[in-house]
Amino acid sequence: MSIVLRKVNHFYGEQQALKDVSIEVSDNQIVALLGPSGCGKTTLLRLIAGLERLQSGELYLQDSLVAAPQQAIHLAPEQRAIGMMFQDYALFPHMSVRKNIEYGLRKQQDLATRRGWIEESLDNMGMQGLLERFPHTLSGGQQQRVALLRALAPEPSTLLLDEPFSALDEHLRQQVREETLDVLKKTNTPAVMVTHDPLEAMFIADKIVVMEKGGIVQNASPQEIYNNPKNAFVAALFGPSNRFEADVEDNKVHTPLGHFPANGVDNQQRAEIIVRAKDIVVHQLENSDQIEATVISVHAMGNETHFRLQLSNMPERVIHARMRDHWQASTGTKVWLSVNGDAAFVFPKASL
Amino acid sequence: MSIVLRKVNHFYGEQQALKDVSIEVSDNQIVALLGPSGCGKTTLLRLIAGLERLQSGELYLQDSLVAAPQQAIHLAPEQRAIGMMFQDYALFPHMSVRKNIEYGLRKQQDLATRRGWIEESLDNMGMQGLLERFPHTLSGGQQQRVALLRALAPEPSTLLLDEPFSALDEHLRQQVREETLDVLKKTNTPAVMVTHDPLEAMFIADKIVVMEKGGIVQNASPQEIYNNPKNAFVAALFGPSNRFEADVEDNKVHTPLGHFPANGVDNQQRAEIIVRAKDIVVHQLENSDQIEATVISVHAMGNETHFRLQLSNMPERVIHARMRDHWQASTGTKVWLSVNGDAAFVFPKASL
Amino acid sequence: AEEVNLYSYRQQSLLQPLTDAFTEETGIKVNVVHAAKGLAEKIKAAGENNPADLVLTVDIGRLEEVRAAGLFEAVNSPVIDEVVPAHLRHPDNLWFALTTRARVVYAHKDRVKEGELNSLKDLADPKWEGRICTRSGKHVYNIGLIASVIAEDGEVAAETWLKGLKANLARKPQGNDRAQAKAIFEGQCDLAIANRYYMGKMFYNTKSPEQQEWAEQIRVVYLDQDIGGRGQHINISGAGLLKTAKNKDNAIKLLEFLVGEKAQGLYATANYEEPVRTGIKTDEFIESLGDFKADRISLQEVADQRAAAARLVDRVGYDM
Amino acid sequence: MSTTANSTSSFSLARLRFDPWVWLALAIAALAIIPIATILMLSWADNQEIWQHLLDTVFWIYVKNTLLLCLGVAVFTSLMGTGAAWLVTRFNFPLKSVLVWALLLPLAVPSYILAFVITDQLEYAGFVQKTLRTLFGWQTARDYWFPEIRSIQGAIAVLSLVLYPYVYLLARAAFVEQAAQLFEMSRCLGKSQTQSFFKVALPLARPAIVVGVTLALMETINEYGTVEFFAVPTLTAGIFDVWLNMSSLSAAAQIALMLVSFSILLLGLERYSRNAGKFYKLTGQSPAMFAEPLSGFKAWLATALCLLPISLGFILPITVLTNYALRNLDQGLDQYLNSAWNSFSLAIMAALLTTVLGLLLAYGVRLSKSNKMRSIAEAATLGYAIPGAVLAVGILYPLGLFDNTVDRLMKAWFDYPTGLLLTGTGGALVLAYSLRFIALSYRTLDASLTKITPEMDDASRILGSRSGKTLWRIHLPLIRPSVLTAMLLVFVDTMKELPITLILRPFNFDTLSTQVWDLASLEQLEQSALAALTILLAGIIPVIIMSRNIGSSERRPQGQ
Ligand SMILES: Nc1ncnc2c1ncn2[C@@H]1O[C@H](COP(=O)(O)OP(=O)(O)OP(=O)(O)O)[C@@H](O)[C@H]1O
Ligand SMILES: Nc1ncnc2c1ncn2[C@@H]1O[C@H](COP(=O)(O)OP(=O)(O)OP(=O)(O)O)[C@@H](O)[C@H]1O
Ligand SMILES: [Mg+2]
Ligand SMILES: [Mg+2]
Repeated sequence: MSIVLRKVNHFYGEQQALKDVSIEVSDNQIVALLGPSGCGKTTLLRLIAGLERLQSGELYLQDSLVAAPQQAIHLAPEQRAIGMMFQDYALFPHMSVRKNIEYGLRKQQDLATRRGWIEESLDNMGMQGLLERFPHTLSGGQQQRVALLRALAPEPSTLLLDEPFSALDEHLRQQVREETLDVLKKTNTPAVMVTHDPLEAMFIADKIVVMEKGGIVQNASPQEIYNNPKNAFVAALFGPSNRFEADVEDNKVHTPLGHFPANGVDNQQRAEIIVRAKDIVVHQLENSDQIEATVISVHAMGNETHFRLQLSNMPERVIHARMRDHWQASTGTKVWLSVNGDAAFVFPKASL
Repeated sequence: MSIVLRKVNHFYGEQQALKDVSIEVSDNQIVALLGPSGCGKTTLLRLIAGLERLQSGELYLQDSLVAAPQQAIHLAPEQRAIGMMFQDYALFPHMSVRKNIEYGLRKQQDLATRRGWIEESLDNMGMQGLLERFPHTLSGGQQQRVALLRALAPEPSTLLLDEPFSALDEHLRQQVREETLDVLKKTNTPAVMVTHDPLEAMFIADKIVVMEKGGIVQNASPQEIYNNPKNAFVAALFGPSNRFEADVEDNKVHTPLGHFPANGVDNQQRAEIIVRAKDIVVHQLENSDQIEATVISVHAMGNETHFRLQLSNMPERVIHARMRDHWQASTGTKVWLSVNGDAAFVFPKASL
Repeated sequence: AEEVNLYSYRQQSLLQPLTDAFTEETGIKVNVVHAAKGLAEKIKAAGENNPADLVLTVDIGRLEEVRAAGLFEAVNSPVIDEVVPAHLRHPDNLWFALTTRARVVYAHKDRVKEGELNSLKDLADPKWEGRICTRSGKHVYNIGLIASVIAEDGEVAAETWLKGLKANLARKPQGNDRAQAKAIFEGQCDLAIANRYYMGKMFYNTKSPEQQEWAEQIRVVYLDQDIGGRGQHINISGAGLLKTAKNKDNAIKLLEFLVGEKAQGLYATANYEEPVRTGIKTDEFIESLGDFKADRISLQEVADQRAAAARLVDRVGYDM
Repeated sequence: MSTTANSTSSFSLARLRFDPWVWLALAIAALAIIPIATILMLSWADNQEIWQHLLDTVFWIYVKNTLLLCLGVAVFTSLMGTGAAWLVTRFNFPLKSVLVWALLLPLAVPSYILAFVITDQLEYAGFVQKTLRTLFGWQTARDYWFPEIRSIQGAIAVLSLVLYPYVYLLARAAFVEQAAQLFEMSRCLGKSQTQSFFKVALPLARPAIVVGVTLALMETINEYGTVEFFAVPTLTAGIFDVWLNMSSLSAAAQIALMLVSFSILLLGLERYSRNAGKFYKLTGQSPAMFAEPLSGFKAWLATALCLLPISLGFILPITVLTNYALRNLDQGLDQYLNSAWNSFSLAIMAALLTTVLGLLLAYGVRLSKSNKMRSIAEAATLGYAIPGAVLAVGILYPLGLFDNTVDRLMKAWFDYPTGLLLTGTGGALVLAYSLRFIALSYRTLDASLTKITPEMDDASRILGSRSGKTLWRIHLPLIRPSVLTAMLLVFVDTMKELPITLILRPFNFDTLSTQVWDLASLEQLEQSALAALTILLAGIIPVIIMSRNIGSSERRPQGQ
C-alpha cells in the first residue's frame, strides 16, 4: 500500500475539517478526490504530506508508519518523498521557472539528467521559452503548469495534486492531463488528485473518493460510483439533476416525473430521489402518457441542449433536462417528458 | 455601448500580449472570453479596468473615452465604476470576509441596505457562518466565492470576472453561476467573463469572444461559434476532436475518416479538417462501408463513453470518439466508424 | 615590560601629556581605559583578575564610589603625605587629591559691580532674580558644591539657600560650564557658577576664538573670602590605589610622579587647575585672576553629603 | 479568531525535541536575556527610602517627560517615516532615486551631535537668531519670541530626526513587498489612491511600521546624552542620578526595569497590532507596487518634503562638522586612523554576528510556531530599552563570572591561567553590541519573515529541503533586503555606540565615538569633528550598498 490513512480527524480550532477519514491507495493507483468546496480535500492532502500534524489516527506511507499522534510520531514532510502541487501553486517568487522546477532535484546529477525532461515537458505543455521568466510574469494557467512540473520533476514516490488543471482551457487540460498520466504510469507513481470535474475524475482515476463535509461518502471505482451512487449527493455529482422527496408507498416513490421502484427503501419512509437531467427525454409531440411541461429556457451547450422546464402538475418546480440533439424550442413551448423507470436513484432520506 | 475597445495592442517588455484587439460590449450583454492559457485574457480585463495603461488604441466605457494614449487620457481605475474579480482573488488578508465584501460599498447607507443581501448571497452560495473568518482560513473555493461577492456587492456598472467559478465543484458552480447571472440580469449589468469551459460560455454568454495568441479569432453568438467556427482552433474548442490536414481535390478533402466537401477551400490548397469526437458514430457490427478501427481504450465519462481508436487504414493515428450510450468494449475489439458528411469542419490551412 | 594600568574618569587628552612624561622619565608603560561611569562595577566584576591598578577621577564623587565599594587600599607614601594636605585626603589614605578645582562665580564685568557679590549665600538674594545661570543641579560639580553647603550649614539652611538660588535663575539649568559663560556674554544672565579653570580654557582657545571674548567679559568672583568665612568651595581631581592591583610599585611611582613638580606644573599650565603642591608656577592668565582662600573643610565630609545634595536638588525642583 | 490555533496553541518540549533550530533559537534567547536577568538580580534590594524620596519629588516629572518624549517621537517618526516611504514607493518625482537612500542617512548621525549642531544654530547666539536680530534690529532676547530650543520639543525634534529612518526602512520594505494587486483591487472597488492607502496599504504595513516605531521608542527611552543636553529630565536621568549621586545601583536597576516594563508594554502593543492583522500574502507571486509619475507642483512638493528631514538630519550636521573639521585638521592622524579601524572592524563584526543571531532567533520562532517561543524571543530583545551604561553593567558581571570561572578551571586543570578572556579583550565589546542590538536584527527580520506565507516553507519542504536548506534557499533570498537592513542598522548603531564601549573596552582602545566623546565631554566637540564626521560618512556606505539591493529586488518583481 502506498498510502494508508486510518481514522483521521482534523480540527482547525473549533471547526472540524475531517471526520473519521480512512483511505487506502495501493501502489500505482490514481485516486481522485471529489467533493464540494470546503469539504476538506486540501486538508487531507496536507495531512498526508505532513504539512499539518495528525491530530488523531494513523498514517502509513509505503507501509511504514509516518504519523501517529498517540505514539508521538511525525515524520518531517521532506522525509516523506512525497510530491505535492498546491491549489494556489506556491511558486517561489524569487526563482525563475527553471529554478522553481529544478528546486526539488536533489543532486547535481539529477539536475543534469532531468534538464532535458524539464524542457521537453514545458514544450509539451505549451510553455516554450518561458524557462527564464519569473512567476509573476506568467498567466494563471502558466503558473499552474509550472507548479505541476515542479511537483513531478523529482519523481516523488507518491504524488498529491490539488486541482492541477483548474486554470487550463479544455484543450490544454487534456494535453497536460495526458502528459501527467503518462509520467505517473511510466514511473508507477501512485497519486491522489483533487478535482472538481467528475468527468475528469472518471476519465483518469482508478478509484474515486467522494467527500462531503469532512467525511468520506463513497470510495469506489468510477463505474461503481456512477452507476451505484451511495447517496443522493453522489448520484447528483455527475451533471445537472433533479431532486425530489417523497414517502415510499407500496415499495414505490411518487414524483412529479413519475413513479419509481423504491429500491429497498422501506415503506412509509421518507426517500430522496435523484433523476439526472440526461435521463429525461423531451418530446415535442403530445403524448398523454407522458408528463406535460412548459419550456422556461433552452441552452445549446455544445453537442447537448439544456432545458429548464416547468411541470404543468407542479408549476413551482424547475426541472432540468438535457438532450443530445439540437433543439430550437422557444420559451413557452409545451413539451412532454418521459423518464426510464430505472433511471431514478432512490435513497432513504438522510436524517440530519 | 458599455465597453468599446479599439485597436488595442499591449506589450510586456518585448513580448506582445495583445494584438490589435477590438471589442464591443453593449449594455447588459454578457460576454465570455474564451481562449487558451496565456492568450491575453487577463491582460485584456486589466486594460479595461485601468490597471494597465493603454499603450495604443482607445477605450470607451459607457460611451465616454476613458483611455487613449494618443490624447494622454487615462482615467484612474477607481473612477471607472467597474467591478473586477481577479483570477487569484486578491482578497484583503487583513479583513474578515464581511469587511472584504463590504469594502466597495461607498456610503454608510449602502452598507445598511446591502448587509442583508450579503448575508443572503453567502447563504445561497453555501458559505453560511463564514462572515467573520479571515481569508487565509478559507478553502480555495470559499475564497473564490468571497472574491466574487466582493466584486458584485457595490453593483458596479460593468463587471469583469476572471475565471470566477474555476475552483468550484459542478454543483456549486451551477448554483453560484445562476446566482451571479441573476444579479447581472436583475441589475442590467453588462459583464465580461473569462472562462475555460466552452460549455459554460455557451450557457451563460450572449456573445463569445474567442482569443488566441493575443488576437481575437471570432466574436459571435454561442450558436454561431458552435455551428460556424471561423477556424480550426475554434472548431476544436468544444470538447475532444480530431484534426487532419489534406489537400483539396475536386472540392473535396480526403481524410482517414472519409471524404468531406471542401466547403469553399480552393482546389489544391492545403486544408485543415476538424471532426468532433461526438460526430463519430461507433458501430459494433461490421459494415464494409464504414471505417474499420480497433479500440485502444474506453472511458466511461458519466453519461458518455469516450473511445480512443486506432484506424486500420492509418494505424499511427489515435482517433477520439464519444458516444452517448454506455459501452463495455474491451481493448482490442474491432469496431466500425461512420461520420456524417456535414459533420466535418474544413478550413484553409493557416499559413504561419 | 614594566607597566601600570589605569582606569580614568579624566579624559585622555588631558591625561596623556602626564602619562607620556611619566613613561619618558621611568620607562614604565601606562595603559589607560577612560570612561564616564561604571568603572567601579567593572573592577568588581573582574574580581581577582582585575587588571587595573589605579583609578583617576575628576571629582570627589567617583572616588567615593570606588572607596565605598571597598576597592581601594591605603597608599603609604611619604612623598604624597608630604605634598597633599590632610583635608584633601581620605582619613585612611584610601584616596587623595591631585589637583583642586575652585567652583567660582563668573560675573559680567560691567553688569555686576565689584563687591556686589561676596558669598555663596548671596546668590540666593532676590536682587539677582532672573540674573543667574547654572548647569544642571545634578552635575557632579554642583552636587559637590551643594554637598559642601550641607556639610557646612546643615540641610535646612542649604534648602533655603538652594530655593533662593533656584528662584534667581535666568533660565532652566542647562548646558555645561562654558555655556554659562556664553550666556553671560549674550546677556541672558549676569552671574554664573562655574569652575575656574574654564576661564583658562576659553581664554587660550585659538580654535574657537569667540570663546576668548566670552572670557574677557567675565570677572571671576571668589566666594566667602572674608575673614572667618568658609573660603572658596573647591572640588578635586584625585586618585586611589586598587586592592587588586598587580603593579603596586609602579602605581605608587606614578602617583608620586603625579604629585611631583613636573606633573603638577603640567596640570597647572595645561589644564589651568590648582596644583595640590605648593610653590608651583601657574599660568599667567590664571594668576591674573587673583588668589583665593580655599575652603578647608574635609572633602570626606563633603563627599558624605552627596546623596543628601542630590535629594535636595530634587526637592527644590532645581532642574525642573 | 486565532488563525493558527491549530499550531500555536501548544508549546511543549516534546514538540521541540526534534528541531535543532528551535533549540538554537532558545539558546540565543537565553544568552540575550542574561544581561536583563543580571539587572534583575542587581535590583534585588530594598530601596524604599529612595523611592519614597523620588515619589515625593521628581518621579512623576520623570515619567511625564518620558511619556511626552515617547509620544512626540512616536508621532513624528511614524509620520515622517511612513510618509516618506509611501512617497518614494508609490510615486516618481525629481531626485527620487537619490532620496530613496538619502532618507536613511540621518540614521548615521549620533543624536547628541545633531543636538549640538541644531542647538548651536538655533540658540540665541546661533546663526538663525543672529540673522533674525540683524534683520529686524532686535537687541536682546526680550525683544522677540523664539521657541526654547533646549526643551522637550527640541529633544523630540532631534530624536525624531535621527530615529525616523527606522520607521522609514521598515515601512518601505513593507510597501515594496506588498502585493500591488491588493492596492489595484482597492481602486477597482472605487477607492481613491488616498483611501486605498489608508485602508489597504497602511494596514498591511502596520506591523512593520509598529516595529519601526517600537525600535525608535526603545531607543528614546534609553537615551541619555540628548535629553540631558536638552535639559529634559527623564527616567534615564533618574537612573544615573540614583546610581551615581545617590550611590544606589540597585535602585537604578529598579528604574531600569521600569523602562523594561515600559518596553514590554510597547511590545505588547506591537504584538497586538500584529495579531490583529495577522496575515500573510495570500499568493507569493504578485508584482510589486509600481510607481506613478507625479508632475508639476506636486512633484516638487514631494521632493521638498523628502529633502526636509535629510537637510536637517544629515546635511546640516555634516556641513557644520566639515566646517569644524577643516579648522581642526591638526589632530593626531595616527590616533584617528587607529580609532577608525577599531570602529569599522567592531561595527562589521557586530553587524554580522548580530544579524546571524537575530536571524536564527527569528527563524527558530517561525519554525516553532509557538507564541510562547515568540514571547521568549521578545524578552531577549528587551535590553534595547535599557540605557547602555546600565546594560553594560548587566553584561559585566556575568562576563566577569564567566572569565573568572574559565580562568580558575584552566588554572586548576592545566595550570594555564586564561585571565579575562572576554572582558579583557574586544570580544566583550562585540558580544555586548550583539546582545544590545539583537533587538534591531531580530525585529527587522522577524517582521520580514512573517510576511512570507507559510506555504513557501511547505512547498520547499515537500520538495525535500530541510529547515536549514529552506532558510538558505527560500527565506534568505526573499528577505534579503531585510537582512541588509538589519546589518545596516547594527553597523550604524555600533559606530555610534558610546556608553557600552566606554565601559567594556580594553586598555588603550579607542573608537571614533570614544574619541568624539573625549573631546566633546571637554566641551570641545569642534576639535573631534573629524572623528564625528567619519561616523556620519561611514553610515553612507552601507546605506548605499543597501539601497542598491533593495532597489534591485524592487525592480525584479516588477518585471521588464
Ligand atoms: N508582467 C508580465 N511580464 C511579462 N509577460 C507577461 C506579464 N504578464 C503576463 N505576461 C504574458 O502575457 C501573456 C498573456 O498573459 P495573460 O495573463 O493575459 O494570459 P491569460 O489569457 O489570462 O492566461 P490564463 O488563462 O493562463 O490566465 C502570457 O504569455 C504571459 O506570460
Ligand atoms: N487555517 C484554517 N482555519 C480555520 N478553518 C480552516 C483553515 N483552513 C481550512 N479551514 C476550513 O476547513 C474546511 C476544509 O478546508 P479545505 O481547504 O480542506 O477545503 P477543500 O476541500 O480543499 O475546499 P476547496 O475545494 O474550496 O479548495 C473549510 O471549511 C475551511 O474553511
Ligand atoms: Mg482546497
Ligand atoms: Mg489569466
